[in-house]
Amino acid sequence: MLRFLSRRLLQGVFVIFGLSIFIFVISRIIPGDPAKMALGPRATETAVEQLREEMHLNDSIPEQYYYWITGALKGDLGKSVNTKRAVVEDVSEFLPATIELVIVSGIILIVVSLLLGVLAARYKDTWIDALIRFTAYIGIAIPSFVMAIIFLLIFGLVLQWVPVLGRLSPGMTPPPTVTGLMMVDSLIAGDMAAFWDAFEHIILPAISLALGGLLQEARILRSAISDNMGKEYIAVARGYGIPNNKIMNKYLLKPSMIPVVSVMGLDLASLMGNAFLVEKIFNWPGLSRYGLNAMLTKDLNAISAVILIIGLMFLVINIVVDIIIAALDPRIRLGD
Amino acid sequence: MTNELLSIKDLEVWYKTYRGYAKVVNGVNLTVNKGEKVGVVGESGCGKTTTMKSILRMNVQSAYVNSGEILYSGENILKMNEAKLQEIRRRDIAMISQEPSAALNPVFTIGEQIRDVIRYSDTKKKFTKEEMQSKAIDAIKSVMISDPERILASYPYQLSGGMKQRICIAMGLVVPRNVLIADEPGTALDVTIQDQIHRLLHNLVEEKDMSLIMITHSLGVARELVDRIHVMYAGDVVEVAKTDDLFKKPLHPYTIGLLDCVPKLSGGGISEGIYGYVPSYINPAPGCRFASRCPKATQICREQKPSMTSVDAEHSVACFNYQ
Amino acid sequence: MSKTVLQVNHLKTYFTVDKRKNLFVRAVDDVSFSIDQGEIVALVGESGSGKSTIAYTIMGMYETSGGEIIFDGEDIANKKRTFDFKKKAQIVFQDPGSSLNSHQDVKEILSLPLKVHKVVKPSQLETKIIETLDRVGLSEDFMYKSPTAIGGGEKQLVSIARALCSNPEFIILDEPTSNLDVSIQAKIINMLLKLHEEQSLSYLFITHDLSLVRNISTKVIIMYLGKICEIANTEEFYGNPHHPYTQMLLSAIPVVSEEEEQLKPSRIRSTGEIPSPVNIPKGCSFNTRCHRAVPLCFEEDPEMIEVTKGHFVRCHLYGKCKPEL
Amino acid sequence: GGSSSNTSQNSDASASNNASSDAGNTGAAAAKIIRRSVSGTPKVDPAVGSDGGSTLAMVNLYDSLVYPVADGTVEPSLAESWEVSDDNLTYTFKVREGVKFHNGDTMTANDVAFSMNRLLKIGEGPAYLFEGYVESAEAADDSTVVFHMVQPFGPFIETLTKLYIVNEAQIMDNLVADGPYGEFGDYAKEYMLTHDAGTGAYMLVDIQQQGYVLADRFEDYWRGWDNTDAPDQIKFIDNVEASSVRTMIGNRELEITDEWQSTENINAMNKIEGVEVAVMSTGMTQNMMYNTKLAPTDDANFRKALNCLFDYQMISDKILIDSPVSVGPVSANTPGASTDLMQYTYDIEKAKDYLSKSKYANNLADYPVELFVNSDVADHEKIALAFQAAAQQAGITVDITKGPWLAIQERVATVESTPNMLCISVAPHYMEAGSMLATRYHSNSVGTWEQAEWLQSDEIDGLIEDALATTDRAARFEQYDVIQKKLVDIAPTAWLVDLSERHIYQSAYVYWPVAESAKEGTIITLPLGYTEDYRLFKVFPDQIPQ
Amino acid sequence: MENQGRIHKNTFMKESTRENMRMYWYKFSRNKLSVLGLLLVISSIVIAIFAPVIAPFPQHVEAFVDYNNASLAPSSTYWFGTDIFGRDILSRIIFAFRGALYMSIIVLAIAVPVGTLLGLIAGYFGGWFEVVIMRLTDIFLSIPAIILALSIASVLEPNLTSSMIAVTVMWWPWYTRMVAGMAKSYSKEYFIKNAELIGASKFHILFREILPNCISPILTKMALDVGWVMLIGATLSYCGLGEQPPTPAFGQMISDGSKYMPDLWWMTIYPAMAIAYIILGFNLLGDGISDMFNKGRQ
Ligand SMILES: Nc1ncnc2c1ncn2[C@@H]1O[C@H](COP(=O)(O)OP(=O)(O)OP(=O)(O)O)[C@@H](O)[C@H]1O
Ligand SMILES: Nc1ncnc2c1ncn2[C@@H]1O[C@H](COP(=O)(O)OP(=O)(O)OP(=O)(O)O)[C@@H](O)[C@H]1O
Ligand SMILES: [Mg+2]
Ligand SMILES: [Mg+2]
Repeated sequence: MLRFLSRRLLQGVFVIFGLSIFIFVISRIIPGDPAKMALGPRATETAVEQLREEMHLNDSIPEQYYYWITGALKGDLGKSVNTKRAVVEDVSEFLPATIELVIVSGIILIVVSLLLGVLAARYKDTWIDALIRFTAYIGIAIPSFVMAIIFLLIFGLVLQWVPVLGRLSPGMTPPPTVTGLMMVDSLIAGDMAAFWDAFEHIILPAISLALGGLLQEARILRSAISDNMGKEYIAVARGYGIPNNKIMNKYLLKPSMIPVVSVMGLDLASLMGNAFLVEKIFNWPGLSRYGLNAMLTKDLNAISAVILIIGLMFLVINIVVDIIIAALDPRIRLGD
Repeated sequence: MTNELLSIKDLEVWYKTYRGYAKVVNGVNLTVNKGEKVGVVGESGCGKTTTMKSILRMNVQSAYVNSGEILYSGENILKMNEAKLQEIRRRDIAMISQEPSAALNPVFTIGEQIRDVIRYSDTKKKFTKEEMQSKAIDAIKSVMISDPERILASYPYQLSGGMKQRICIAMGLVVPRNVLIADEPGTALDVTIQDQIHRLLHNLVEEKDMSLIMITHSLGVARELVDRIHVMYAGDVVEVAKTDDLFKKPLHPYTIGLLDCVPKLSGGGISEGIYGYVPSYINPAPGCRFASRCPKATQICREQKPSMTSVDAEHSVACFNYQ
Repeated sequence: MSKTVLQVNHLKTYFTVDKRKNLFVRAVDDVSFSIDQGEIVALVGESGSGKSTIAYTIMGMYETSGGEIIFDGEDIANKKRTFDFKKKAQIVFQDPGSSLNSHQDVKEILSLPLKVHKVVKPSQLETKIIETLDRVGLSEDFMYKSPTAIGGGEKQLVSIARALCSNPEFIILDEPTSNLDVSIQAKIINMLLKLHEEQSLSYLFITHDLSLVRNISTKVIIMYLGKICEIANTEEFYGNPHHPYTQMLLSAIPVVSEEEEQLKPSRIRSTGEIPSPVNIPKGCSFNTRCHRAVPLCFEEDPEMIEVTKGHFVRCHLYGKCKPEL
Repeated sequence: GGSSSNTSQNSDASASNNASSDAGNTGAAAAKIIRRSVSGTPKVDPAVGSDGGSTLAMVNLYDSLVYPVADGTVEPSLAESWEVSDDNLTYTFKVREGVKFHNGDTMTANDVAFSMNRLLKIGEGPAYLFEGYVESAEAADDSTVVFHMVQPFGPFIETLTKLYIVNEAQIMDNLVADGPYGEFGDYAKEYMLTHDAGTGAYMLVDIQQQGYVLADRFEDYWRGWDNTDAPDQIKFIDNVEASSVRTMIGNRELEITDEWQSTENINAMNKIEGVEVAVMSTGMTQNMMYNTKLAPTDDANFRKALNCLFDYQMISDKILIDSPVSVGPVSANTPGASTDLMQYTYDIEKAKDYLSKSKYANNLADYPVELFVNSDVADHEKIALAFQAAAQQAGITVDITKGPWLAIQERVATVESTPNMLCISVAPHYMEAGSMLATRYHSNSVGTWEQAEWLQSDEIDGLIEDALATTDRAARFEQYDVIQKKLVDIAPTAWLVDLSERHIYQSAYVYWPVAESAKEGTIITLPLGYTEDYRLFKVFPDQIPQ
Repeated sequence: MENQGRIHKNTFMKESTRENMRMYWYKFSRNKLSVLGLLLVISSIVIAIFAPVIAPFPQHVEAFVDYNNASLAPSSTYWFGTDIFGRDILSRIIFAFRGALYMSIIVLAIAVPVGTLLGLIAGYFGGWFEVVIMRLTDIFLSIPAIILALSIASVLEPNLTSSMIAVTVMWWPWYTRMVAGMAKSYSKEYFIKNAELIGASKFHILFREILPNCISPILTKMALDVGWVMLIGATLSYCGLGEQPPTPAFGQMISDGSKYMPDLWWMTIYPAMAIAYIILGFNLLGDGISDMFNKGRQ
C-alpha cells in the first residue's frame, strides 16, 4: 500500500511537472502583448515598458519558464495584471469558494448517485427504475450550463425558493474567515443564520454542477449492480441463505462500487472544470470565474496558476480516488 | 421409498436467449435417499449444474422453471415462500459451486465469507467471533489446507485455483447439512488431491448420515465414490442405476458410447468417439435427444421422447430399445 | 535409430518473484530429455509443475536461466527463433477459446502461417486451406465461420489445423483436450494419431491424464515441482513405475472398469502439503508427501538415475538408499 | 412597465408592512442602499482605473476640482475659482477650505498637486488626458494650486473632471518602499487596491475582487447632506450576466442595472413591476469603423457604398432603442458637434452607384469584407446581420467574426490584423467634440480600439491639434466644425446612432434625477459616471413592491 | 468446380454474417431504448443531410434579418418561434444539426485513429513506449476538458476550426488509455502468442490481430463520444468559441437565448431540446452497441 502510494505520488509529481511546462507554453504563446492588455490602450509607453520588465516579458520563453517555476516552487505565482495583486493572494481568496462548491456538489454527487443507483438496481425493471433511468438519460443529455440556467430561472426567479447569487445574502455579515469555507466558518462561529443562508446559496449551483455526473454515476452503479447480480458468487451467497438486504448492501454493493468509483474520480475532478460555467451563471465568487476572466483578459500568471491549481486538485482527487479504489479492491491494494 | 429425502420430478428449465428459449433441462427426474451418495454424470453442457441450482433456486434470472417440482421432505421447494426457502438454504441443503474462482466474492476475505455462512446458518443463535473463527478453521483444515488463519485472512485472488476449489468445499462443509450437492468438486485439482477430497466427502456421508449429490463428467470418479448414478444427456436423465450395475451392464447407447470414449489405463487405443455433436437446445427435434447420434436409432426415437422404464429393480433407462 | 528432433539438456527457467529478496520460482529446474523423430512424448505432471513453462521455453517465449535446447542440431536457447524454427515447430495451446482470434474467420486464421511461410502461391491459398481442414476432419464449410460460432472441440481442431499449415516437424500440444469432453477428446486424439502415422510428426504431448497417455505415447516424462521424477518408455512406465510420486499418481487415477483397477498400484493415499514453488524444501522436493521418504530425502536432492535402459528415476530409493532386496 | 407607481410617498401601509416582513428575502433592501451591476470589479485608485465601473466608483468616492454641468461646461467643486494666464500656460486654482478626507484629514492645495503628479507619474488611468499638456503641478500655498502647461490646451478645465483628489498624507503613509517610482516606492498602488483616499460622498468599506465594491455614506461630506433620502450605502456588483441581473432586479437585490443589457433583456425586465428604463447620454456614438488601409475598405467610394447599406432608421427604431440616428462623427448633444453634415441613408441603388465608382467594382467577389463584432453585445450582432443581408443584395460578401472584447484589442493592434469593419461604441472623455475627434481620428490613437480606421492623416492630425490648442471656446468650435466636414468627406466610419445608455432601475423606490428628466423628455448628457452621482439619489425602502 | 467454390463462399459468408447480424440485432434491440436511440440518431442524420429541404425557412440561416418579426413566440408560421433577429428557430435548429455532427465527426475522425494507434503501440510494445505515451496521456487528462479546450481555443482564433482542434487535442488520450489497456491484456492472450510464434509481422499483430478486438469498445465509446463532443462543442460555443454568425450552432443559440430567459424561452428551450435529442440518441445508441458486443452466454 505504501509502495503503491509513493509510486502514485511520484507519478503525480512527474505529471505536474509536465503539466507546468504545457500550461506555461500555452499561456505564453497566446498572441498579444499582455502588458499592454493589462494597462489598457491609453497607458503611457513608460508604464507599459515598466510592466513588461516586471513580468520578464522581454526574456526568452525558457528563461521566463525558469523564473516562473522557481517562483512557483517558492509559492510565488507572480502578479495578476487584472486584479493587480499577487496571484497567490487572488487564488487564496477565490479557491475556498470553489472548493466549498466542489465539496458540496461532490457530496451530493456521491450520496445521491449511490442512492439512485442502488434504488434503481433494487427495483430493477419497475417504474422506479424506469423513472431513474429516464431522468438519467435526459440529465446526461442536457449540458450543465443549460441546467444551471434553467435552475436559476425556475427556482430563483419564478419560484423564489432560494437565493441564487453569490455565497451569502447581501445583508448577512460573513463569519470570520477560518477555513474560507462559508458553511464551515459559520458553524465555527456558531452563526446558524449564516450557515443556513450559505447553505441556501450553495444548494442550486452545487446541484446543477453535480447533476450530470450524478446521473451518469447512478447509471453505472445500476448496471454494475445488475451485472454482478448474475455473478456466480451472488448465486452462491443466495444459496447459503444470506439475507437479501445483506446481499444487496454488502455482497453486491462493494464490488459494484469499483467501476463507479473510478468514473467518479473523473467526474469529481471534472467538477472543477464545469464549475467554470456554473460559477459564471450563479455569480459564485470562485476560482473558475477568476480563471475565465483571466483567460478572456490574457492574464498570464493568473491563467497559469489556475490551470496549475486545477491540475493539482485534479491529481489530488485522482489519488484519493485511487486510494478509495484500493480500499475497495484488494487486488490493487495488496497486489504489486 | 420412505427414506426419499429429495426428489426432482419432471423438471424443465429454460434459458431465455436471443434465438428463443433454450430448453436445457428437459423433464429431469432424480431422487436422493437419506444417507445416499448419488452421482450425476454427463458431458459438459448437458444441464447438470442447471438442474442442481434449481434445487436451491439459485439459477440466474434468465433461467426459468417451466414445469416440474422439487420435493424436499415432501415439500415443493419451487413453491415455497422466501422464509422457508432461506431456512432450507441455511441449514438443510448446500451446494458447492463448480466455478471456484467465480464463486468467491473478490472483494471480501475468505474468512469474511465463511463467517457469513456460519452467522446466518442459525439466526436464533448469536455466534461469537471466536466461535465462528474456530468453525471456519476446522473447515479449512478438513480440506487439507495448512495455515488456515492466513488463508482466512486472504482474498480469493491470492489463492490458486485448487485452493479456491477447496475453500468452496470447506464453505459447504462448515455447517452440517442433510444434503450436500458437490458440483464437480475435483476439476481444478490433480488426481492425488482430488482423491483426498473424495475421501473426505465419503467420510462425511458415512459419519454424519448426510446425503451427497456428486456431479461430475468423469465416469471414473462416479464409479469410485457414489452408490447410484444418473446419466444425463442433453437435459434428460437417460439412465439410472446402481454404480456397479451401470458399469457392468450399461444400457443406454449414450452410456455405452461414453464409456467407450474414456481412455483406458489398460491401453488398447481410443474409440472413435460418439458420432456427431450435441444438438441445439433451441427448438430441439422432438423425440429422443440422442437420436441423431445414436447408432441404434429407429423412426420412433426421432418422433417420441422415450420415458424412463425400469429394466431392473434399481436400473432404469429411457430408451425405446428397452421398451 | 531415427534422428533426434529436440534435445533438452539441463534446462532451467526461473521466474523472479521479488528481486530484492532474491526470490525465484524455479518453474523448470535442470530438465533433460530428448524427442526423436516420430515419437510422441507425454509430459505429465500436476498443475504448476512446470509443463507449460518447458513448452514455452522451447518455443522461445521465455528466456532460459541455463541449459541447452538443441533443435535440428543447433542450440537455440536464448537465441531469437529463426523463421525456419517458426516453420518447423508449432504449439497448440490448452484453451481453444483464447487461441483463436474471435474477430477473424477460419480462413483468415489459417492463411496467416501459409502466407508468412509462403507455403503455397496466393492463388492456391484456398485449396490449401480446404485441404488442411480436411486433414483435421473438418469440412470446408468451416472456412467462413467465426470461432465464436463453433464448438470447443472444433476450435481445437482449427488450432491444430493452423499448426499443421506450415508443414512442421514437431508440434507441442499443451493439454489440448483437457477442457473438452471425452467424446470430443476421443475424436481429436484419433485425428492426432492418424496425422502422426501419416507424416511421422513428433509430438510433445502435455497432459495430466495418465489413462490418456497410456493410449498414445511412446515415452512418458513425469514432472513434479519443476523437476523430472521419472522418464520411461510407455510400456515400461506402466508396467513398472518406480518413483513414489508416479506410483501415487497411478494409484489415484479414477478408472471405469475392474480390469483397469487391477493395473493400478495398490492405493497410496496422498497426505501432506504441496510446497510452494517459491519455497521448495531442502532435499527431494517430494519429501513432504512421500510415504517412503528416508532421512536422506530431507537432506539431499537425488540425482537422475538410469535404472534400466531408457528408464530414468530421480529418487534415492533407486540410488543412494536402494533398499537391499 | 412600472410607470404607474412612482416615487410619490403615498403608498399604502400594507405595502410597507410587506416590505419589512419580506426583509429576509430581499436582504438589506430595507436599508437605504443602491446596488448597481457593473462589468468588472471597479478600481478605486484614481491613477489606475478608467473603465466605466471604475469611473462610477471614482465619481462617488472622490471629488474633482470642477463638476460637470449638462450643457457641457463645468462648475466649481473642490476648486472655488480659477484663473488662466494670458499665454494660456498657467492655471491657478483657489482650493476650497475645510474639506475633509474620509480619514478626517483636511484637504489642502498640496493634495491637489500631489494627485496630479501621481497620476502623471503612474501613467495609467486618465493620465493620457494630461500627458503632453501638463508639465507640473505645485501648491503655492495651502489653498492655491498652480498647473504649468507645456502647450495651450483649450478644454483643460473640462478634463479636470477626471482629476480625482487623493490624500497625500494617507498615500505617503502607505507606500511600499520597494517599487518602480523611486522615492515614492509603489506610490501606494498596492494600498489603493483596497482603500480609497478621497473626499467623496461615499467612503469605501469593502472590496471583493470579482465580487463587489461596497461604500458607506461619508457623514462629514463637505457638501453636507441636505438630501435626507440619499442612500446610506452603495454597492457595485461585478456581474452583468443577463440572467443574474434579471434575477436580482426581480428579487429587488439590485437597484440599477449596468448599461450592457440587451434590448430584449431590458424589455423583459421592464415588465417587472416597479421598474422603469432610465435613458441618458454620455455623448457616446455607435460606430462602424472601416480599416482605411485594408482592401477593399481602403477605397473611399467603397466605404461610401457601405455607408448606404446601413438602415440607420431601423437601427434606431428596432435595435438601439432610444438612440437617435447620428448626425456625424460627434454625438448631437456633445458641445461642438456639427449638425448640418451630409447624411447617408439606406439606399441599395445608391450603394451600387458608389460601388461602381470604386476600384473594386469589377471584382467584388475577390474582396470579402470582414466585419468584427463584440460577442458580448447582441445588439451589435443585429446590426451586423442586417448589414450582411443588405450587402448581399449589393453583391458584397460580408463575413462576420464574433469575438470577445480581448480579441478586439488584439486585432486592432496592427493595421494588417485590423478587420475591415469593426462595430464599436466610443464615448468622449470630456464633454466636447474635441475629445471625440482626438480620440477617434488623431494618429496617436491608432492601434487602440478607439480608432480602427488607421486614418493617419497629417492634415486631420494638424487640424485637431490646432483646435485643441485654441482656448477660445467659440473659435475652437469653429475649427471642430471644419474637421467634422472633412471627415464626412473621407468617410472613414459609418456613424450609426448617438448611443444612449439605457438602464433598468427600481423606479418604485428609487429617485434618479437624470432618469426623471428623461421621462419628461430631456435626455441629459453628462460625462461618464456623472449620471450616477448617488448623493443626488433618493431611496424609499418602504415602497419596495411585493 | 471453381465456380462452385465461389458460390459456396458467398452463401457461407452470407449465412454467417446474417447469423451474426441476427445475434447483434437481438442483443441490441433487447433494450427498446437502444432502438429509440438508433431512431434518434438516424433521424438526426437525415435532418442534417436534408436540412435545406426540411427547413421551412432555409434562407434564415444565411445573411438574413427581419426585425419586424423578431422575438415572436411559437406560432403556426414559426413553429419554434423566431429569435431576436427575426429568424425562424426551427430552421436554424435543423441546420445546427449539421455543424454539431460535422464537428463530432471531424474530431473523432482525427482523435480516434491517433489515440488508437498510440494505445496499440503503448499496450503491445510496453517498456519505454508505454511509459512515455501513458505519462503524456496523464498530462493531458489531468486538466479538465473544458479548461484545456478553453485555453487552447483562446490561443487560436475563436472559431469552429480552433475549437475543433482544441477538442481533438483533449480527446485522443481517452482512446489511447482505453486501447492501451486492451492491447496489453490481449498481448497476453494465446492467439497473439500463436501469431508471434508463427512469425507474423508486428504490423499484422497490431492491426490484424489486436485492433479488430478493440473495435467494439472503440465503437461503443465513439457513439457515446459523439454526444460528448457535441456537448463540449456546445459549451465552447456557449463561451463564444465556435461557429461564426450567421451559421447556427446549438451552444451559441442556447447561450444567446439564455440571456432572454424566461420571456423568450423558445430561443433557449428548443435548441436545448434539440441538442438533448441528439445527445440522448447517441448515448442510447452507444449503450445499445455496448450491449450488442457484450460477451456472455447467449
Ligand atoms: N445463463 C445462461 N443462459 C443461456 N444458456 C445457459 C445459461 N447457463 C447455461 N446455459 C446453457 O445450458 C446448458 C447447460 O448448462 P449447465 O451449466 O447446467 O451444464 P453442465 O452440465 O453443468 O455443464 P458443465 O459440465 O460444463 O458444468 C449449456 O448448454 C449452457 O450453454
Ligand atoms: N510468467 C511467469 N512468472 C512467474 N511465475 C510463473 C510464470 N509462468 C509460470 N510461473 C510459475 O511457474 C510454475 C510452473 O507453471 P506452469 O504453467 O509451467 O505449470 P503447468 O505444469 O503448465 O501447470 P498447468 O497444468 O496448470 O498448466 C508455476 O508455479 C507458475 O506459478
Ligand atoms: Mg456444470
Ligand atoms: Mg500449463
